[in-house]
Amino acid sequence: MRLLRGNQALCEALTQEMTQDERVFVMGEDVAAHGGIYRVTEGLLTCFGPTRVMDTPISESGFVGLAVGAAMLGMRPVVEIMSCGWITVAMDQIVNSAAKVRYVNNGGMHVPVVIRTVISGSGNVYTGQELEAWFFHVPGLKVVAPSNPYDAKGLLISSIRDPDPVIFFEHKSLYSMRGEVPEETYVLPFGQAKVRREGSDVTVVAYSGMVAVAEEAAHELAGEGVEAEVIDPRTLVPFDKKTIVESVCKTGRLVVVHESVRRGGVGAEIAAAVIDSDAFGYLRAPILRVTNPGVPIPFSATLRKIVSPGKDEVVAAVRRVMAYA
Amino acid sequence: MRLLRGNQALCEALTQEMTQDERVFVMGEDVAAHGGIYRVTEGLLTCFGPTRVMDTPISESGFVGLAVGAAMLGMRPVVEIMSCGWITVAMDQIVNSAAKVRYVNNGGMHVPVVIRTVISGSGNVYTGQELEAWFFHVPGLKVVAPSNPYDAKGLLISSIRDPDPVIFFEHKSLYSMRGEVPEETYVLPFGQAKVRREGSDVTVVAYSGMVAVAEEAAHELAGEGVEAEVIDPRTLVPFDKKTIVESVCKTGRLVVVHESVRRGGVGAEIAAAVIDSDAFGYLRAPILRVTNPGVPIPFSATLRKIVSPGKDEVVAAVRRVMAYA
Amino acid sequence: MITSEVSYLKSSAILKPDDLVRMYRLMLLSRRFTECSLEWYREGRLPHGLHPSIGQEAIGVGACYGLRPGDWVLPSLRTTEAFWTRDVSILQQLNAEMGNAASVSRGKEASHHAGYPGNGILSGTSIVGGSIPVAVGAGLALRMQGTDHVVISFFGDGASNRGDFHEALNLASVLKVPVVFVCENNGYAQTVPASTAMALKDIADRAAGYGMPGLVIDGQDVEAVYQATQSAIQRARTGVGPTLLECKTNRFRVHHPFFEEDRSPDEVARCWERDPIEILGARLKEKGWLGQADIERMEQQIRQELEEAIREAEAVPTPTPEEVFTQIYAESLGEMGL
Amino acid sequence: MITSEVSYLKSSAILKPDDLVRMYRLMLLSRRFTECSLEWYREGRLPHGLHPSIGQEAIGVGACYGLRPGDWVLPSLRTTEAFWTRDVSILQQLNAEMGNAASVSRGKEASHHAGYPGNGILSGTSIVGGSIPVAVGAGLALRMQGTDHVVISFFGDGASNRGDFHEALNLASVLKVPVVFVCENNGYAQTVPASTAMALKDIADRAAGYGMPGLVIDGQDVEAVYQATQSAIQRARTGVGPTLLECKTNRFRVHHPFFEEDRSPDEVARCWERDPIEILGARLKEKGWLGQADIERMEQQIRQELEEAIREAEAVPTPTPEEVFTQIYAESLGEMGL
Ligand SMILES: Cc1ncc(C[n+]2csc(CCOP(=O)(O)OP(=O)(O)O)c2C)c(N)n1
Ligand SMILES: Cc1ncc(C[n+]2csc(CCOP(=O)(O)OP(=O)(O)O)c2C)c(N)n1
Ligand SMILES: [Mg+2]
Ligand SMILES: [Mg+2]
Repeated sequence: MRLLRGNQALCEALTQEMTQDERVFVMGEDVAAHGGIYRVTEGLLTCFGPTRVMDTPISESGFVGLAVGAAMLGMRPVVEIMSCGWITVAMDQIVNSAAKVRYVNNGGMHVPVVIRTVISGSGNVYTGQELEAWFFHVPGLKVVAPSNPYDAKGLLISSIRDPDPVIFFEHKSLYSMRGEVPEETYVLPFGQAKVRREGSDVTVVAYSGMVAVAEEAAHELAGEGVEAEVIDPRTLVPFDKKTIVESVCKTGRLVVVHESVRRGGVGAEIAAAVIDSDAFGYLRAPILRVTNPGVPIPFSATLRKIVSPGKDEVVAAVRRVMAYA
Repeated sequence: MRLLRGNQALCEALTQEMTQDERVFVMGEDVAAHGGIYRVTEGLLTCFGPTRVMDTPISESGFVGLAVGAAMLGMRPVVEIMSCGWITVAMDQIVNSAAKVRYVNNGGMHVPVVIRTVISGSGNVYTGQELEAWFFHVPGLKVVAPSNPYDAKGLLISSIRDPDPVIFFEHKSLYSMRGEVPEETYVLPFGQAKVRREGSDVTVVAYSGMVAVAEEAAHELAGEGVEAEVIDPRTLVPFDKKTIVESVCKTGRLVVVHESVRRGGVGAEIAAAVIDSDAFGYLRAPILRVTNPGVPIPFSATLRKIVSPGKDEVVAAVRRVMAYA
Repeated sequence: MITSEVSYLKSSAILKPDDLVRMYRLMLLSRRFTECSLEWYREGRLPHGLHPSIGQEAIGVGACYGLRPGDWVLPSLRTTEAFWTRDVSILQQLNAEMGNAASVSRGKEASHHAGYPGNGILSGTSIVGGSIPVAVGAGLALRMQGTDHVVISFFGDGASNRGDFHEALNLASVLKVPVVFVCENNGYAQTVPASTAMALKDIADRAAGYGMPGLVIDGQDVEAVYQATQSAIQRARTGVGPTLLECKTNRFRVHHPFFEEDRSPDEVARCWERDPIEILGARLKEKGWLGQADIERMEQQIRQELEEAIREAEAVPTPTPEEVFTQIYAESLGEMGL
Repeated sequence: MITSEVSYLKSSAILKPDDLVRMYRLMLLSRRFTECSLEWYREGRLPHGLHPSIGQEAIGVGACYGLRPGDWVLPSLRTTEAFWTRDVSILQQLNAEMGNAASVSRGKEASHHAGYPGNGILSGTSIVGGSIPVAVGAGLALRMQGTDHVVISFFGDGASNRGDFHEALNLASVLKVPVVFVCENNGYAQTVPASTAMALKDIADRAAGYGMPGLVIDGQDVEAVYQATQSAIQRARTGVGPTLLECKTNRFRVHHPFFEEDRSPDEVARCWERDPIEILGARLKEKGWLGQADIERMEQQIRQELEEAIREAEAVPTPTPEEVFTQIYAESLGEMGL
């Protein structure tokens, strides 16, 4: 099958949805004339013209608010916030406008908006922030975090078609990652984890940029005779708890990997949810988390390497749970 | 000893700190002439004048930013955000300005600011939001959540004196709660949990408005012969993990109570941290959480009662863990 | 274009006597509804109370009166009049104030931020100023959908100090969105006077910073509000762009019954010197279009409607407990919500 | 007060020939530093590259030149000149660009947002516009501390569309904070032209919305920038209040070396027609205050300083790994950080 980079897969998703549904439009900084600083909206301006592909001022709160209003009247906006590091300025519109409309109108109005944003664990203390845990905590929002080009395309199309607001996290490494991507339009259902690798010794849950890291670790562990089952939940809300619980019932061990900060991260919820599930009785070791230990992403590359979890940290965590009892 | 309501205790803390340290000043909406809509800043304008007690426009992002800048140059601002429901508009200044200054200056500058905000679990979908989990997730911020007038005064004084930015959560029920409060100035150290009630059967961790609920539940449970140890961490960052882990080692059972949303809440981290601690081997039952199940706070009081956790839910959860194995 | 005095654009929109009488009735209805609501709140018959619009009735009525079906409004927390003028009934709003099972949100949201899609009313949020960009987005949608419909965004003087005001007006202007911004400048944000919150006299002067016309209107004169809004609507409908209308008014009551009044009795009394209902009433009487007897009949009718409505609303049950869990998402997440 | 043409307040601040030569040197230094940094970045000797201020040098130099010790500045991502004018050394900024162990942040932050408390430079954030309120807060502190010091807040045209700009300028004006707002209007925010982002010609016109004077300055003329800033500083120092100065300029290079240039070669060439260094140079030559030989000597000196500095910076080790964990909080939280 055809190989595409992640940014091409996302661009294809946008192009196809904009072609088949004229309610879909795109808004953000540098997305029109420039085609997006990561080239995700390349060519859209030429295809769909300036009324459907709009460059905005630096007004993230404002244009997210605009998207919400447009969505309430039946449009399907896709907005881009260039870095999750400054999604902070749009929190109110996301949490108080987008997330609450359906509820306060008891379904009489709703907000089918997609907010695409970029995470990376690189850059600096600002741009290196990965804040998916905030959105995960807010009823009314769906949270999507693809790990590869195939999922990226299918999940973006599903997100656009979804009737609820979706925060769509794109890891920078996704843009240059190559993968097989069908040409035709396809959707991936929310709440269906993908078992990336089967294994019977330990369950490793990872999402977004950490899936590749977990797979690498699993590969290395296989050489030591440890078979890790690597699961990518793909969407954090809704969350496919069932697949993970079943896996832990089988393996008795769980390691959760995310690049964002440990304290109050999504990994804590995954651990807590597994503890309060059928898997409790099967757990043979503590649940370990491999994450940013709670450090802002420093500018120096030397320092940065210490902060972001890599293959070695995952391998070490798995060895620890394997050594248990 | 003298009884004060929580808002009086907080007001006394502010008055005493403003008296002994002229760098301390207060800023927010309705805090000066009106004395604060919950009367926490009552009388300050008269005592300290308009340069140290300032009413602001509705510009939460702006005045939090001002507070950060003033703190960088040696002032000790205390700002009020009238409801946690719209702290959303100030996230950027809190997370990207306040929380990062120390790190990016390698300690050469820092931000001794206190941001007081109100949580309640009542009101409506907006004002009912309790978002402590967001701040808990951000390195560089300290998070304080007193449960009674005595702690409120001591912790507010400690917060003002602390060299780092503190998000100080005041539960609405605290304002009218009466408790013994010494007249003199005193500080309470951060990171020291308070064992509100000793017990050997189950550990119940609760903070802010839920401590009183947990104590009520413990009282009822005692009648059934179940002795609950109720622990109030008092500060969420830093977090007194040790006291809780030791308690769980003793009881073998843990129930965590918070009024905020379950998914991605602070309770998840507490559960996950205990799992990955010495207590793992002692756990005799799953860790249960009693929380808002993931519902925006509805306007109707009838509906609202279903959402906020109460004594009965805590009792039920304890019974469940007691019944285990 | 900046006007620093009270003035308004001339418009060809003509209000017939009938229209004026109808506007009078809408204002009176709003006044009595608010008074009754406050009373019923004091008596414990309503759970929350509302943000009284008493004294500001001319703004919502004047601005919404000439709207067409298909146009939309997004009221402020105090634009009670937008609801009546767009044909929401007393019963609907009382149900909403109670949060009962017949309320439009089925108890999930209060009356002042209720949305009525059927009446072209968008729901706002409790976050002051946060709804301004949402209103602009609605206008953008209407234009993208090829209609000539417009949106009116209502907000207070205090809201104009929020960053969202700035971003929304700038976006609306640069994108030429069909929206009219109506600022209800009552001189206060809760207890803080506008003079403490900003160093300028006319919020209309902010419009120049977005390349947008800004006009100061006498917010106590419903005809002035109507005429100015009609011109601005015309400008929006024809694709020229948005307008900022600052309606100078006064809040005759305290911000919300939860609050104590900080203003001096004198200051409050001065507000009452320009009651928008009195002003229009006097004009109508002078022209002979409305007599004292007509007004009394109107009063009686309204009183009766209100009493019927509260009785009817009180008979409605509260929503059923299960409903609290619905409409968080399109579908129930069940275990997938964790 | 609004000026819609290029103009500036008259001021008594007199620049002597020496001052002008020093300003020329600061601009030249900034130009060469930036060119070298870009070159070294291409060669892999610097890890990140910077946001080139080439063409905008007159603004930071002119605005900061007359500041006193005890005054503060908060640069934009592009105000490289603020650092030199406030006596930060080339070596310090190269260390910062490298994030090495001698950098002011010890590798935790890059050069363009570095704070140098000793030089009166506050650290900014990557969030465009987010530093404007912080600068106002610094000014507030200076006034509360009883000093007559002032703060200059630098930001771009794009930043003026952020809500924080609005809230900060309003707060500064109503609280009469001693701050000068210097908008570096280079007509672009990354690739988006200001004409796409706002529907007005002069950002200075936004000042009226805060009851603050707003002036348009020729940002290519360092003397004009100096004079206007001096007047505004005077106004701030004496407690009258803040001023918004819009400096019209051009970004001669692409936003950042990560980016591709979207502008036509023609458009970029037109920028170079008004090079601030050439403009001042011509004036100085005409007056006989600076000869071609002086300039060449200056160039050589600067080149030498740069080469020494890069060599020295390259010899500095990277920070030690443990340092990544320090200064997140005043004390290490250890296990209490969870
Ligand atoms: C962002 C935000 N800050 C504060 C509040 C609390 N609050 C509710 S109404 C109000 C005053 C609003 O003033 P204005 O916009 O002038 O409208 P008015 O009440 O005068 O009609 C305030 C401060 C809020 N709801 N949202
Ligand atoms: C809130 C925010 N949105 C977007 C960005 C990405 N960004 C970095 S620089 C920049 C352009 C800034 O334009 P301007 O303020 O005019 O300054 P200039 O770069 O032209 O000097 C943008 C959009 C950001 N850093 N912060
Ligand atoms: Mg007002
Ligand atoms: Mg610019």
